[in-house]
Formats: sequence, structure tokens, C-alpha cells
Amino acid sequence: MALLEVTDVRRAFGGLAAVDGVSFTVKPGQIKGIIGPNGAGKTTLFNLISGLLKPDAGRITFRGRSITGLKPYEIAGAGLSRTFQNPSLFLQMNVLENVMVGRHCRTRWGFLGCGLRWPGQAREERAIREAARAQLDVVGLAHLAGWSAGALPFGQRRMVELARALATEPAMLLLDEPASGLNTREKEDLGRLIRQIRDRGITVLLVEHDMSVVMGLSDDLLVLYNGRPIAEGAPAAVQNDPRVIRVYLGEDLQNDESGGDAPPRAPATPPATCCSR
Amino acid sequence: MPRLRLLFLLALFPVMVAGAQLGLRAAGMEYCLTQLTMSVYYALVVMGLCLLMGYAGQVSLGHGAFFALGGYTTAVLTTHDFSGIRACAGVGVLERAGLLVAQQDLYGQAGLSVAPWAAFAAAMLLTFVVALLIGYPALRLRGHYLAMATLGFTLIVSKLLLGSALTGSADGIHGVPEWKLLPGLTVSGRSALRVQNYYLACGLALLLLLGLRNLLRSRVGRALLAIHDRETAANAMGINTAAYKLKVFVLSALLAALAGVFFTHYTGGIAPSEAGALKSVRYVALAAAGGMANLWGVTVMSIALNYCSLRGWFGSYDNAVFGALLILIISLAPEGPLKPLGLWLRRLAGRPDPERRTPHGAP
Amino acid sequence: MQNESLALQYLLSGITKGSIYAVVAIGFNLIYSATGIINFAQGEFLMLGGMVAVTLAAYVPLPVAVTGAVALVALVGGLLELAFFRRLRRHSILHLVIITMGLSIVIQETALHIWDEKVRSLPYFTGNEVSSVRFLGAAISPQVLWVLGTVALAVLGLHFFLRYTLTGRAMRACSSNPEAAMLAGINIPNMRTLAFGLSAALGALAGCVVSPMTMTHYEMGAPLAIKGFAAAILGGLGNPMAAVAGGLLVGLLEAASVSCLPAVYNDVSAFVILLLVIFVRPQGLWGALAPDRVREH
Amino acid sequence: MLLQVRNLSCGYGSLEVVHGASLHVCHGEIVGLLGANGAGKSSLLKAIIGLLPPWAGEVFIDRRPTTGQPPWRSVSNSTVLVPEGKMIFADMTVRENLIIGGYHNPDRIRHLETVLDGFPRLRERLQQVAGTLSGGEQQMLALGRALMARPRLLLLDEPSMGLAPLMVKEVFTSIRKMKDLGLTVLLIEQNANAALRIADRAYVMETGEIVLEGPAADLAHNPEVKRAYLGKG
Amino acid sequence: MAGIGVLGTLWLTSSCSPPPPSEPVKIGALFSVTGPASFLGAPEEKTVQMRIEQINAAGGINGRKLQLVVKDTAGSPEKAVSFAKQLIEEEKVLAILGPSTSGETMAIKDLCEQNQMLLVSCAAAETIVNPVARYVFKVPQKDSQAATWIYRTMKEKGISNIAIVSSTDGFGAAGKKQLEDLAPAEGITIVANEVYDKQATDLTDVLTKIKGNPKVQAVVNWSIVPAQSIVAKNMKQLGMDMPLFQSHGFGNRKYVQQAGAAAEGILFPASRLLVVEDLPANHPQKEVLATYKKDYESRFKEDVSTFGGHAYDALLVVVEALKKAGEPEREKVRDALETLTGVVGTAGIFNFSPTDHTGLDLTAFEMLTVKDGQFVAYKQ
Repeated sequence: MALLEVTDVRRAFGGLAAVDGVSFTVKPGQIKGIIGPNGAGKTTLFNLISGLLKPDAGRITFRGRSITGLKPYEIAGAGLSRTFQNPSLFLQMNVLENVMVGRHCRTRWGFLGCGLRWPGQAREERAIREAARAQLDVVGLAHLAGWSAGALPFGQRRMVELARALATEPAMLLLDEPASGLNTREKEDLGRLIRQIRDRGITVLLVEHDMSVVMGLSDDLLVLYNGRPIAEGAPAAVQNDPRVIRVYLGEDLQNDESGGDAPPRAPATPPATCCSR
Repeated sequence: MPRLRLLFLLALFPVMVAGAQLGLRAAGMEYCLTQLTMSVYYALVVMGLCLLMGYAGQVSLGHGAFFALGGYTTAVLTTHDFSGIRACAGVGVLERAGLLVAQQDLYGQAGLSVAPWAAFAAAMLLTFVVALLIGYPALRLRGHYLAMATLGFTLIVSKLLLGSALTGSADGIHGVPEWKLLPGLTVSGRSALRVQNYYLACGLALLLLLGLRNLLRSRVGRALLAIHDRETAANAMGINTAAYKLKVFVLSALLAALAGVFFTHYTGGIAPSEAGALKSVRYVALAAAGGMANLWGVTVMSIALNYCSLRGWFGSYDNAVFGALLILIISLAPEGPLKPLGLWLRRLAGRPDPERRTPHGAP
Repeated sequence: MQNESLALQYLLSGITKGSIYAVVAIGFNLIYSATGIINFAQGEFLMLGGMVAVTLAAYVPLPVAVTGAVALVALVGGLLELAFFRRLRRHSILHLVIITMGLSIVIQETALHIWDEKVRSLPYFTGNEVSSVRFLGAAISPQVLWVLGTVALAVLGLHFFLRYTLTGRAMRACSSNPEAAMLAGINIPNMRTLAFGLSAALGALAGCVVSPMTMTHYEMGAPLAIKGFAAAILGGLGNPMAAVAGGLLVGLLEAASVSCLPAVYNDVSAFVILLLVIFVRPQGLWGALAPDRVREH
Repeated sequence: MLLQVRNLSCGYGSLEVVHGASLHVCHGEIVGLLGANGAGKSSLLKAIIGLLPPWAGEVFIDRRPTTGQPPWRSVSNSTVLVPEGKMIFADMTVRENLIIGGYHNPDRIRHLETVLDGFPRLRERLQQVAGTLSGGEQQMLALGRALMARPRLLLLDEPSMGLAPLMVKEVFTSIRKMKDLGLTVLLIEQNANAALRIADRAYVMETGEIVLEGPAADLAHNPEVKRAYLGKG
Repeated sequence: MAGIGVLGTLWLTSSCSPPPPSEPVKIGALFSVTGPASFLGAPEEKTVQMRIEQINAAGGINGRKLQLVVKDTAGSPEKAVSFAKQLIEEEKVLAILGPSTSGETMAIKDLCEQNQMLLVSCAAAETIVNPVARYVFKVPQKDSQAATWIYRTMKEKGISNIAIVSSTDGFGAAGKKQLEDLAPAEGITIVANEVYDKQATDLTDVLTKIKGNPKVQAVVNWSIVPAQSIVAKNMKQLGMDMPLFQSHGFGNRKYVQQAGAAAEGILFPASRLLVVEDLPANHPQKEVLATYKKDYESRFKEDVSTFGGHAYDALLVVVEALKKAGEPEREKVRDALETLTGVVGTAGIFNFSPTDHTGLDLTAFEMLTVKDGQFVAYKQ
């Protein structure tokens, strides 16, 4: 039974299809990666799944229930949480408060109760604080709880954003380029953390440019090119898929006809094997 | 620590309020409390605007109109003579329930009007409905369009007030009766009740400040800040941004109307100048002058500036001073002139600046 | 009076008011396109134009006074940009818009103290206060023709400028894609100053031609600015020709409202319709909706 | 040396994305700047032209220091950047787009013909609104617009991005023609093989640093290039 | 709390005793010097400043100098309330002159009554003195008197069906009410009645509506500048040649200049300040009017207006009452004011009584018309 099922999704901007006919599934407990060159439609796909954009066509189901066209906050409430390409922390708050925002969809007191500081609300507020602290512990930033979010270096912002997403108690996490802007050591920490998250039973779907990260981390890879899926499978297989190499290194598709000035070909690649895992 | 600070603040403001009163009394200038009380009521409007603009990031040029809506509703209901409908069924019931009361004005004219409490409830209810009607479509608009929608609302309200005889057209309504809030506590401009009313206004402001502070330090406040900062991310974190924006708009409109009701009973009347576009701009200016997302700063600045204005310090340069101040503060200290002061106080108290703190190991 | 000529009279009245709103709305648009700011001080340019022209007209012939006023107010507009908006680039748009509100108040008060509270006016450009032109049974003041003619010329001139001159095209390029415009070698800050100057000049010109009819006093700007803003929003921000249409529409709405409702509610009906329109079509009648993309930052 | 960059660093907010990159471009060369997404290539170009304020380092164009000058100044230094993502003036006509490109070129009307000779497709669509052009045509327009300024140094940011293979070919043919016209080109390209085919020399960037440099022909065989793109095998 | 209140009251009332003779007498003034009603407030303030200087230069009243405390209300009633309280409680002035508009006056009417503060308003509305408040007076002619003059002139001209246009401000609203109330008694039928925004820049549409009504024989406009001139011009431009009546707010030569040729033939009731040159030398008001006009125009280099005249009168009646009372004790001054008779002011000759706090009768007005750009008395 797939946790997330994307069927034939399409989305165009002013006649230009950014995502077209994309279908794939994510199984529970998986780490699935989506790769592809610039402009392949990865972020658009993420925005479609998390509800920031509405698909022109196609269907998205999560835990067996259709989430197509739902509002982002409804999708977050349904257990699907995300991070952004540029960590979008709330800069007017401190680190802990940022993570506390993540608890929003799991808590309920409204304007009146909060204004009057009703006993139940105060209790809930304490619970929010504790849960947020626990998530900061998971990403190892508990010691920064009181710092202003704007004062953090880039790498730590990513971690806070991750903690904030975890605070929503997601069944599945969408990570948009989590490793970009991180240094080598931070990338290693991130990889460990993502695996740890998966081991706690949270399924992970990530878009990533850094091949060393995504190859090492993913159980399964989907490759997009110009809005369409061109390959899917285990990392090793995808890496050696000639179509993938072609879109990445740009081996000219017409090089057979291009005559004498063609450059020497890249070394022949072994045939793709989808079961090398 | 936060608990201590709360206690400190809780104690500080009553001390300041009472200190001002006793100081003025000692100086023989207790009459200044009149303008202070009026300024405090105006500050309630700006507090609501602070919530809306500073925290939720929505601009409203309609708060003058909401103030007038509250004030006019109560003024019309408490001064209009309903004795003509005495014959109707049910009026007796209303009278017995204390909703309608017989009144006599200064010149011996008797009449039957709505009791201030009932008028207050009606004003709040009306404002609630109107704010919902305006806010629901308007908050789907962004930026300049929202400003236009609220500005349009202001103009409609002010033109309706000017055009209809029920609201006294250009002269507005006067002779609004006192409001016996509780036994021994009356909202009235009589100089004998000046001190009482000063404490009443300050107490009301303090209660609302505490309530708003609680609100801002709860999940609701964090949601509002999140919406202001990054609406997309807020939505993706499970916050129903549209609903929150609407709710905070209605709440701040209600605050403005509340201020309008008290102010009208305090000064004994209301006029269309309260609903003018310039007044709404003035509230925005006051919120900006206090630093927008700074509840205490906004309240203090608004009280101080309105106080100076109501005492006529600026003479014929009143508007000019407001305009110039607005330009100066926004261009030199967009976070409000009180922010640097607050940081300085913090440092004096040996507490680190929250802005300057950088974690260990950061470059 | 027959119904047709009555209707025509309303129509003319609506067009006259509308053309003034249109000029203000164009001013809003020019500055909005170049900077993203809604300049609430736009109405003050009209007031300043009228005031300066009236003052100058005491010493020099009328055409010279009008030209001088337009030039002087354009200078003021440019200087405002230099003094505030260029230096405050880091401020949010909201802050800048609030500054324009402050400027509006300060300019008004300055005018009050430079001149005084009295109403002034330029002489009628042709004819006098009682002369009127008959037109299919309707009567209009020759000054109305001056207003319509000037507004039409200004709109056409602006259209020509934006479409066929290098500077005008560069200005459009700046609002279309500022980054690409910079890369094409266009000095964007100077373009913004120019936009402010141009917008002020247009306002001043309008302030001069309406002065004989509506008269000039220090508080005349704000109501016109509000109507002009409404017209700009109704037409759709970022499109000068839509602003013209929006202005005429607001003027006609007012005239139509007067014909069937008590006159006191003409503003009310105009604004109610405006609100309905923007609730249904937030981008205005002829404006383009910002591309439906998810933008971070 | 037409362009020299020394130890340039730049970034966004608190994130440094280019860490002290150095490179140079000689007169008449086509130099490729290769690397995977997010390696910092575009940021480096933006810092050279002045769109991003450089944090450290120096830029010289024609031996004159131009570090940190506003971007519109660079055009008068005969340097033009063609940004990625088809940054055209979408609501203006093709002709107007080109004219704006020649903003600083007093001879722009005559030069327009020369440029159109190089892009016959644009000539056909001269009065069309640029936003209605196809992706490839928009890229052509961006190139044509840059040429209208008569630059000596052209900085191209991913001219092939999002284009159909046939269009990619056409764009690269145009770039090579530019070299024949005496232009110097610094070319960012993700499509490494295509870039290496027309470039004289190339740099490879990885995580904000320049990790490889050499003649294009050598790099085409270097397995490190593939590794920089696709990670360890 | 209540105790504090009582103490405060005691302390306040105890300090209300009259000042020793050497001290100047404080006169408060609330004028709308800026803001939408500045055309009223500005000349009022200038007039009062000038008059106080003149009086002090002449040695003051009963040996005491006058001291003016003037506050600019900018036309907003809430400021009027705040300032009135200041004048009452802090400055402890003898009397308050102004405010300029009826809205502001009504906002502080009850306040002055409760605090036994003498108020001499410069606004015209009927409601200021009806019902009569013990401490509240006003010096401009009543709107009803102006309306009566207009209606009587109409009857002389054989006009019975009229259109009323008025502005949304307090002046227009009050006049409209009087015109409506008095019409039946004077045998006038109102066939069209339109209200327009006071900041309107073009009234062609409103007038078109009236032009479309064939029954209308004359138009009455009740407003202030600039609409007064715009109505006149638009009517002429529309080819409406029926008589145009204006209110007594037309009392400034500047407005005639603004309306230019369109002002010819406009009929309006006004005080004699505007036609002082035409008055016979033995007219009781001649000297007062001529002196005020000369002083004001030579000092401020602008035309005198009836509004400034109201402030002149307000100060005049207070000064006369003070002279009569002998000492600056408010209660005595009030009593003196209420019984003043035969005081010659700019608006007319004031005869106050306990039931009449305006003190002017119909003779305070004269029907004027515009001829060759000048105000002249209208004669059938």
C-alpha cells in the first residue's frame, strides 16, 4: 500500500508545462529522492503535493485519501509536512518559537482562550513548548532555543526548519534541497538525521541537487527532465542510466547527425539495471 | 524569569498610571487627566491596529470608520427618542428589562432611549457583522487593494454619516448620556468624575494590553507573526491563514469600536470628523510611530502624541507635526523610536539584546 | 429640457470629472510601475500646480505661469524621490507608502502656511465664468473643453512617450523587468526619479486646467487623490490606459448616481461599486493578475 | 586579459555561496564555467556584473577595477550579462526589446539590422509581443538584445536551459558565430558536453569553489567532470 | 475613588474666585484656524487678535488688560471638547468666544452649561440657542432669519416653487433644515432638494437634475466656498437663467471675484458690513462697520468678511457685558450680557434677553445683490 500516490499530474504556467504527466508512488518507510537538472519541475511538483499550487490535471492521494486541491494547511493537518529550498524561518521569532509554530495544527485553543489565558490553554502552551524542545533535541539545537532565528547561520536554519516540520507530527516529510548551502560535515550530519527520521517511521521524499547526498541516502530515485519523469529506480541504476547521463552532461541527442565536429564520446556506460539494489 | 518579568510589568503600569495621577495632583495640574483619558481611548484603536498591521501584516485605512461605527451606534441609540413607539407591543418588555430607559436632558426634554449597556452590545454586534462583511472579501486581496478596500469603506461610512439626518449630518450627535458601568463607576466627562474615569480608561487599556499580550504569546500570536513573516510557510505549517487574518481584522475592528463607545460617552458626543480618511491615516501614523509590531511602544507613543495634540501643543501645526513625525520616524527608525530605548533599558538591566545574540560557533 | 439632452448633460459632467480622475490615476500608475509605491501625495501635485500657477499668473502671462508651475512641481516631484525614496530603498513598500501619506499631510500644511486657507483660481483660459458652449442641447463651459483637450493631449503624449521614445521605452522596461533593465544599462534610480517628476508634472498640469472651474485651495488634493486611487485600482494598477478608463468610469458612475439617487450619495455609490468590482476582480477591470507562482521572499 | 576575477566571494543573506573564486578570460576566447546546480556559477556571474554585492575579492574588466559598481555601469564597459531564465521584457514587442538592448548604443537603429541578420527568426516576429514567443525564441531575443549593446565581453548564463534539443543546437551555433564576430564569451552551462564543444577553455565549479581548469578538449575526457555532476559512481 | 473626586471638585471650585484688579482678564477663543472650516476660523482669529490689541492699547476695560487664549480646533469637535475643558479648568477664562462651526459649538454646549462657562458662539445654527442654555449665546444672525428674508424676497418676485441645494457640512445642513421648516408658513413649495459634498469640484450633474425639473422657478444654494461660486458658474454655463439665492455665507467679496461674471444678480441676505460704503452717513452701524473694515483691510491686506465680523461681535458683547458688570466675575458678566441692549455690532444691533440669546432681529439683515462685481443693496 503506497503512502503517497501521484497520478498523471500536470501543471502549466502560461502555456509552458512545468510538470506534465508525472506519476509515482512513495511507500511507507521509504526515503525517496527526486532529481533532475535546473528547470526540471521538481519544486513545482513539491508545491503541487503540498498544496501551494493546484494541479491542472491529475490526482494526488495520501494515506488513501485524495488531497488534490486541498489548502496547504489542510494537507499539513493530514500529516504531510515540508521544508523549503531557502529555509523560510519566521525571522521575528526565536528558534524555539519557530518550532512551536509547527505544533499549530495539532493544537486547538483560539483567540478568546489565548487572550484570557484559560487554564487549559496554559497547559496546552506548556505542552507545545515541551514538544518543540524535544524536536530541537532531535536536530541537536536545543542549546539555541532562545536565539533569534535571524541570527543563525544558514546550516542551522535548515535544521530548525526541519525541527519545525517534525513538530507537526508528519507521517511524511517533503524536503526541498535540504543539503544546499551546507558544508561537508553538515551534509553528513543531515544524512544521518534523515535516516534517523526514517527509522522513527516517518517517510521522506526529497528533492536534492547534491548527488553524493541523494545517492547515498535514497532507497529509490525519480528523475525529472523538462517536467516529465525519465527514469525511476534504485540510485545505482539511475546513475548509470544513459538517459540520465545525457540530460545531466548534455550529450547531444542529435550527435549522430552532427558530423565531424562531434567531440569524443564519453566512455560507454553499462546498461541500466533496475534491480541492482 | 518570564514570570518575574510579567509581574514586573503588571506592577509597573499601575504604578506609572497612579504616579502620573498623583504627580499631576501634586503639581495642581490634575485637569491634564482629561486629555490623558481621551488619549488612552484613542490608544485602544491603535492597539488593535498594531495587532493587525504589526503582527498580521495587514494595512487598514478603515479604523477611523470602525471607531465611528461604535461611537455612532451608541450615540444614536442612547439619544434618539423612542417614545414614539411606546405603543408598540414588546416595548414594555424592553423597558422592564432595562433596555429602554426614560431620560431627561439638560434643558428638560424627556425621552425614551436605549440603555447604554444595550447600546454598547448593539454597537459591538454591528461592528462584528460589518467587519466580517468587509473583511471576508477584503482579506483575500493583497497589499494596495486591501488598503483601497478599507479606504473605500471609510469613505462610504463618512459620507453616509454626513448625509443622513439620523446621525445628525455634519453636526454629529451630542448630549450622549453618562454610562453607569457599575455602581460607583460611571463613564462621564464631568470634572468631578475625572480621576475615576482616568483610572477606568487606564484599567481598560491595561486589561486589553494584558489580553493582547497573552494572545500574542500564544499559538495564535505565533500564527499571526508567521503569517506576516512568510505567509506561504505559515500555511504549509498548518495555519489557516485566511481564517486568522479575518479573525484578527474583526478583533481589531471591535477594539476600535469599543474605544469609540467609551470615547463617545466620555466626551458626550461624536461627529463625522472621527470617520474621516485623515483620522484613519492618523491611526496608521500612530501605529507606525510606535514601531508597529510593538504593543507597548505603540500604546505609549499613541498616548503621548495624542495627548500633545489634544492639549493643543502643536497649535495650527498639529497635522503638520503628525505628518513630519511620520516621515521622520519611518525613514530613520522604522521599528519605532522606542525600540532603541527599550534595548538601552535592557542593557541597563544587564540583559543581552535579543537581536545581537549569535550562537556559539557562528562565523 | 428633453431627456436626451439631459442624459447628454450627465454624460458630459461624468466625462469632465472622470478625465480629472484619469490624470490623477495615471500619475499613480507611473509611480507604481516604476517603484511599486502607491503615492498618496499624488493629489498634492494638483494642488501645488494650481497654487504655483495662480501665484505666477500675477506677474507673467497665463501660458508662462502654467508652464512655470508644471516645471516647478515636476522638480518638486523629482526632489521628493531623491530625498526620500532613493535613500530608503531598504524600507518595505508598506513603510514607503506610509511615508507618502506623511508627505501628503506635510505638503498640504506647508501650502496652508505658504499661501493661506483661501480659495484661489486661475482666470478662464477662454471666455469667462458664464460663457458656455451649446452641444446637442447640452451646455458646457469652454474650460471643460480645455480640460478634456489637455487631458487627451497629455494622455496621448504620455502614450507616445512611453511607446516611441527611447527613454519612455526604458521606463516601461524598468517596470516590466527591473533586473533585465539594469543589465541593459538602464540607470533604474534615475528612471524612478523621472517617473516621480513626470507624474508630478502631469498632476500640476491637471491642477492648472481645472483651477478656473473647481478652484484651488490647500485641501483640494486629498479628495482627488482618493478618487484617482480608486480609478487606478478600478482600471488595474500598472496600466496607464486602464487608468484612463478607470477614471472615466468613476466619473460616469458618479454622474449616473446623481441622476437617480440623492446627490449626497454619489461618492457612496461610486465606492460601493468599486468595492464590488475589486472583490470580484482584485486585479481591476483591465489589469493583469500577477503570475500565479509561488514566490518565496 | 579582458576579464580578471580575483578571490571573489559573494552570497545571499548569511549564506556565502562563492568562496574566493578566481578566473580570467582573454580577448577572443570562449570560456566555459561548468558545474552542477547550486555550485555557485550564476552567483559568481552576478557578482562580476554587480547584481550581487561582492563580499571580498576584485573584478577587473579591461584592466580597470569594476568591483561593486552598479550593474547598469557595466554596459558602458562593453560587458553584458544574459541572465538565465529568459529575462525579457514580456509585455513589450521584440523590436522594443532589442532597442532597449541598445540603450547606450547611439547607432542602435542601424545596428538592429546587423543583429537581426544573425537571428532571422526574430526578424519574422519583430512586432510580436515578446511574452508570446516560444522558449527558444525568447532565448534568441535575450542574446540578440545583449548584442545590441555591441559588447566586447558577453556573459551567458545557461542559454540552453529548458530548451528543446533542436533549439539548444541553434543557440550554440549562434554563440559560436559570436566568437567569429570577435566577441569574448564567458559561458555558464550545465550541459557540459555541449559547452565543452564550443569552448576554448573551461572552469569547473563545485560548492562555491573552482576545482578544475583547463583547455576544453582535456576536460571533455576528464572523469572528474562527470563526478562533479553526478556524484561518486 | 469617589473621595478623590470630591476633593478634586472642592479644590477646583475653591480656586474660582475673581482675580485681583491688576491681573488681566482672560478671554478664551476656539477657532477653526486650520482644517476644513479655516475660511471661518482664520479671519475670526485675526479679528479677535487685532481687537484685543486695540482694546489693550486703549487702556483695557475698567483698567484691566485683556489676555487672549486662542486654540485652533481644526474643525474637529473632539478637539473643541478637549480645548474647552482646558479653557474652563486650567485657564479659567472669563468667557469662550467661538467655536466657528455649529458642530463644534453643539459638542461643547452642554459642557459649558454644566460648568457655568460663558460661551459666545460664532456659528449660526438655531439649535445653539434653542433650547436656551443659560450660559450659551451666539452672535451671528439666525439661519431662520436668513431663510425668512430669502422667502419674503421670493414672494415679492412672485416665486413659489423652488429648488434647494446645500452642502453636507454643518452650515449647509442647518440652512437646509430652516428652509424646509419655514417654507409652508411662507407659502413656498420645495420641488427639488439636493445635498452635495462640500468638497465637490463640479456641480453640473446636480444642477442638471434641477434643470430637468420644469417646475423650479428659483434656486437657493446654502453652502460655503468653493461650492458657492461653483453653483453660480455651473448654473450660468448650463443656461439656467432663473434667480439664484445664496445664504448669508456668501459674505466675502473674494467669492464674488471667484464667481466672476456668474455672480451677477445673485441675491442673498447679509449684514451691512459688505455694503458699508452705500450706507447713509447717519446709519447707526456705519461708524462701527467702516472702522472695522478699514482696520482689518489695512492690517491683513485682505477683504473683510462677515465671519471675521462675528468674532468682532462676540468679543464686543463680552466686553460690553464686562464693562456693565464692572468686575470680571462670570456670573455677573453673564447677567449683564443677558440684559445688554442697543449694542451696535457688525451684524446688527444686539438686544439680548433671557429668552433670546442671539439678540438680533430681522433688521440685522439686508438683501444684497451683486452688480458689476460689487455688493449692493437689493431694491425691488
